[in-house]
Amino acid sequence: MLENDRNQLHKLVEEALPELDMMIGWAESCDPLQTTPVFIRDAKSISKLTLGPFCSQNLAGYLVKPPALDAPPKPDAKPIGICVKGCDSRSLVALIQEKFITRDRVRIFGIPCRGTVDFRKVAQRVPLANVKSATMEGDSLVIDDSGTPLRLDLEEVLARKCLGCRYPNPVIQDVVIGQEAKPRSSSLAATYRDVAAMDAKPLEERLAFWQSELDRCIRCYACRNACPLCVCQDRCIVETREPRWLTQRVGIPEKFLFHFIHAMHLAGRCTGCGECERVCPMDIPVTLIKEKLNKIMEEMLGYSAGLDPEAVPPLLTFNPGETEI
Amino acid sequence: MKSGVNKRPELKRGNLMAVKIFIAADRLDSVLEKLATKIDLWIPALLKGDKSGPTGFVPYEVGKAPAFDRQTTLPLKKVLLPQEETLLRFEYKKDPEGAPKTTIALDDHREARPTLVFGARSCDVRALTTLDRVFANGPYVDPYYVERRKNTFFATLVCKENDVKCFCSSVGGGPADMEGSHLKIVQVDDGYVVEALTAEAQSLLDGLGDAPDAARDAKAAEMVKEASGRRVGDVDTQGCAEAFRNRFPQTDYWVQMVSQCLSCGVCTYVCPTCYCFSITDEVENLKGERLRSWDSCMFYHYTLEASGHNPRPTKLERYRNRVGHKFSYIPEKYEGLLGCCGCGRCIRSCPVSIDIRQVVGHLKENTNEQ
Amino acid sequence: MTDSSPRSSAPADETAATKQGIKIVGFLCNWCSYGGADTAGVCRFKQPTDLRVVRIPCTGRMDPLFIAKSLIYGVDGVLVSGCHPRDCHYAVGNFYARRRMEAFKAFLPFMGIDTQRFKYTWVSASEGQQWQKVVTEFSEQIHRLGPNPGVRLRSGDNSKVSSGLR
Amino acid sequence: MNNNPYLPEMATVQEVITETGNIRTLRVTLDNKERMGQFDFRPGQVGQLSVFGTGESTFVINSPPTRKDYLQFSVMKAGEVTARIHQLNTGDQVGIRAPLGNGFDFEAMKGHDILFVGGGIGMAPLRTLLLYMIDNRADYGDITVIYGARSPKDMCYTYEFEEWRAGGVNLVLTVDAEFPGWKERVGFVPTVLSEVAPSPSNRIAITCGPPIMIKFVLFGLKELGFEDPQIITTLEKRMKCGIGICGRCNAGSKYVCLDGPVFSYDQIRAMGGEM
Repeated sequence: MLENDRNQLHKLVEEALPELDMMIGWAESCDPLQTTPVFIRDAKSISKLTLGPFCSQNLAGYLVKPPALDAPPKPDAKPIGICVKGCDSRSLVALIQEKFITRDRVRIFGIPCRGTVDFRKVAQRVPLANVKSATMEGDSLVIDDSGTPLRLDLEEVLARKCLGCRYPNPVIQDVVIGQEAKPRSSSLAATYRDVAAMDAKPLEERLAFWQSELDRCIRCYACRNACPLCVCQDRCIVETREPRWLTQRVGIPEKFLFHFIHAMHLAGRCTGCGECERVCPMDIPVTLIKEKLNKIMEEMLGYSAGLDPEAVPPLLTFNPGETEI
Repeated sequence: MKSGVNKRPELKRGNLMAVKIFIAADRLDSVLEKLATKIDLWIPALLKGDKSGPTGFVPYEVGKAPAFDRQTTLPLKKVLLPQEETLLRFEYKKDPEGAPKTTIALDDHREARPTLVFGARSCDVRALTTLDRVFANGPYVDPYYVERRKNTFFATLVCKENDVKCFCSSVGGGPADMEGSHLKIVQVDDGYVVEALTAEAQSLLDGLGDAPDAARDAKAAEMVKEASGRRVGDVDTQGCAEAFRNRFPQTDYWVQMVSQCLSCGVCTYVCPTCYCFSITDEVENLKGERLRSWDSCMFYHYTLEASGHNPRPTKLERYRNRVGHKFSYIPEKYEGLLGCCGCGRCIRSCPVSIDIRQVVGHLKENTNEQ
Repeated sequence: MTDSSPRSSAPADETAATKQGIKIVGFLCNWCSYGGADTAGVCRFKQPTDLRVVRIPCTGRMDPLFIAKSLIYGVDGVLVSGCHPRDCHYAVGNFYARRRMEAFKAFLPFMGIDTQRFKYTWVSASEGQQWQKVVTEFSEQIHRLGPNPGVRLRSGDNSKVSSGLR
Repeated sequence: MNNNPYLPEMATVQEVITETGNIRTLRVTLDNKERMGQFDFRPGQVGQLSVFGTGESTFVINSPPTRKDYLQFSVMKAGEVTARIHQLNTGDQVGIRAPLGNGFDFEAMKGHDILFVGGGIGMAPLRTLLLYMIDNRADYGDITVIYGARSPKDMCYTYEFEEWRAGGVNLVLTVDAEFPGWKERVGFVPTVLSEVAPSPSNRIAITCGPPIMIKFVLFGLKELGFEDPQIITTLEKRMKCGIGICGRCNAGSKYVCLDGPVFSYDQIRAMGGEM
């Protein structure tokens, strides 16, 4: 099935490429469990494009963080083709909402998603050093660790964000590749299960949890840079010298404040794509922080980010009538 | 390429009898506990919960289990170059005469305690040859680093298994490379054979155990032999300094190589040879500290000048500089020594799977092929 | 000043509180609450002394991160006060603020910070009495909670806390 | 210097001169009198000026080594540290790490004609060498200085111009546009350079100023027939340690703090493009 989808993608991209400035997709990397983003400008590179559960990166960010030299697009520039999974498409909608990109600038190749693999969960089953190759066979992930293939149920090694996924199918797209995927969740309760579990703990335990998790943060800012909606980029206040919000100290308060800044700046904008958590080299559940804010937005203001290109993010607007929010 | 490697300051390698001990796996904890009474002890350990979590070097505490099974997520450079370090303390003092004038008192005292890192990897220790060049062998000597360096000893594991991202042999090292190490640790079936490589290290082993029996000794020797013969990685780094200079102006090459880059600092923070730092003042009321902290050449603000001008404004220049620093600038300055130890951490931790081996490997290729 | 002041009825607490050195930061809108606090002062209403006032042009300027930073670094309480809804000098600033602060208030405890250390309220320039009430009550609340430990790590061991995540 | 190259020596501000709206000149002396007496440096070498609590920044010592009553630094307000330096008064203490960097090769310049081309604050690094040459006037041939600023109000060291002229310097001054009472030239520095047209034969040109000016001055000098090794400039980069360790001020394998800030144009060409 995956093979068919890949062929379909190659065919569609081949047809579209002459009308595109470039095509952004995924290609295989030196890591069998992770792809690498690829930027295709000529037909002979189309075969590099791949699909499947290892395509974890959210490519939408590259539309506002240029893939190389900072060149503002010319007014007559051709559209950019981009592959998006369900969650990635919501980031794209949010970027359109905030006018970072116009709808006609992108040709969206929608990929219904059955979930992406979290290599850390694979690592719990087999040392990553031993993983020679990984392939999908039906619902199983088959890992070749030097001769004795190991079968893992895909569900067991999915990224945390996928477990409560309500939108596996792109919410905005020009073409769709393959069969529609079934949502894993249809309720707030299922989507925000981890948040609820955290909320159920006593305050002191929550503090202790975040102290111990954030203590590992090395402030490499991968979470920020991988976030498609962290659009301030080089002007981010966690690094500016004036104003100076953060010191260079490695203490817990700095780390807390950094993650507060990241989370608050995404409040009502975060689409829960999970990139921040995926890229964290220290395995900090960074997305969980944003999930809580997303839950607040849904419950308090009835808003889920990245669904309606016309909507205004809730903290960028107001309603005089709401007295008891 | 190896011409300058033996010139590291102050680390003598006297003539010594081969002092070896055997530590049974179940005695490791008590041996570490004993070692910790002699010297400040650091071990590689899990930083989070289960066995697959991120790892790093931490000060030993009783009961803390070392994680010897794989390379640590974070390198050991922080033992010698902490992420945050006080260079000096200052205090504004009011003039006792009552004048509005204040005077400033400076204090740069520091202490380097004897330290042992037990369970380093050869790539990690090899990385220090780069740091030594920069901090100890330049026109200016960095006293903070050098004092710590002289007092730090390394017990290095002979690497049993490498993964697909390791390439230590390509940059002059190898799985059994003991350059710069004081003790050699070989993991055998039921424990560890530890051998002193320097005179100072011998005394550390006193009273920690008996010599290994012949079978274990032979097994250890066999493992070392196997590791020494293993060639890890196949990147051709010959002539990379010149190849880089030729590639430098070819924007297309760099666009192709770094398009995916997110410009985050992961690769630099997990890199054992990345040493670039920032200096900032932190002040509270009348007292403060001048701090040195890790910085990253991948950040926009790293080179941003007060005027607003930035000589490396995009990720292209920044990534190119990182590659150049390791494979061209350092070799040019320091007798051909590469500024990369081949540990593969930057590849392993990169969120978008950028592979520095590819970037370096393609430096020499004909431009037309790109 | 007079015996009717709520705090003078509990002198023992006051001594303890002074020893604790409680610090409360108040972010007050220039057009109303700042004036309200002034009115309270002019009228000589007795007020607790732990409040440090930061004047802001409008609660619309109130970045929730000001509150976050204060509480993270160990300020004991943060009080934000602005114009009543529909009375904003800039027409709508406090409508924006209300949403942001409500969301922030709901978020704080998730990170392990006691939401009782933060309060926002509306006090106009003429409501000196109301200001006295608000600030006294909030101060009492903070004194009951005691000093804010901030977020500094107390134990060095990180491996003991389980994430509970799947 | 002491054995810790990061530890500044304490110094005291003796005088503050307001040069222009955003440039101030500080004259400082080291608190250790003996050290001050022995202090030696080459023109063009730099110092790291510390305001404790704000940070350090690099400035050229623009007084010449032939006049050592004080060390002079001219500071344009641009960022955090420079803003704080502008608040300093006579009697305030600062930290200094100096001398650092390479300086001008004034020995090699002996017997040559000299051309200085400076713009705005860019006159500061030229001043140290200019005064050194005036103090050793016999060692050098013709000395021509072309100094330009946006307006007469943006010109530094105006109070010294007479002394420079008296020292045998052909001083050509220019401002970008007409200004009431201005009697010298009007026009951009590169234009004035081609008007003055000093002969390149046996002459060394030293230029410093805003990047856009340098770009066109280089162009003008090449027009006049100057060869790359005859053209010398000083580079500027963001610096921290000042001693070639912290890694940020490199252009290619050269560190501006350690191998510079003075480079000849052929050296700069060899360093690649990251300027």
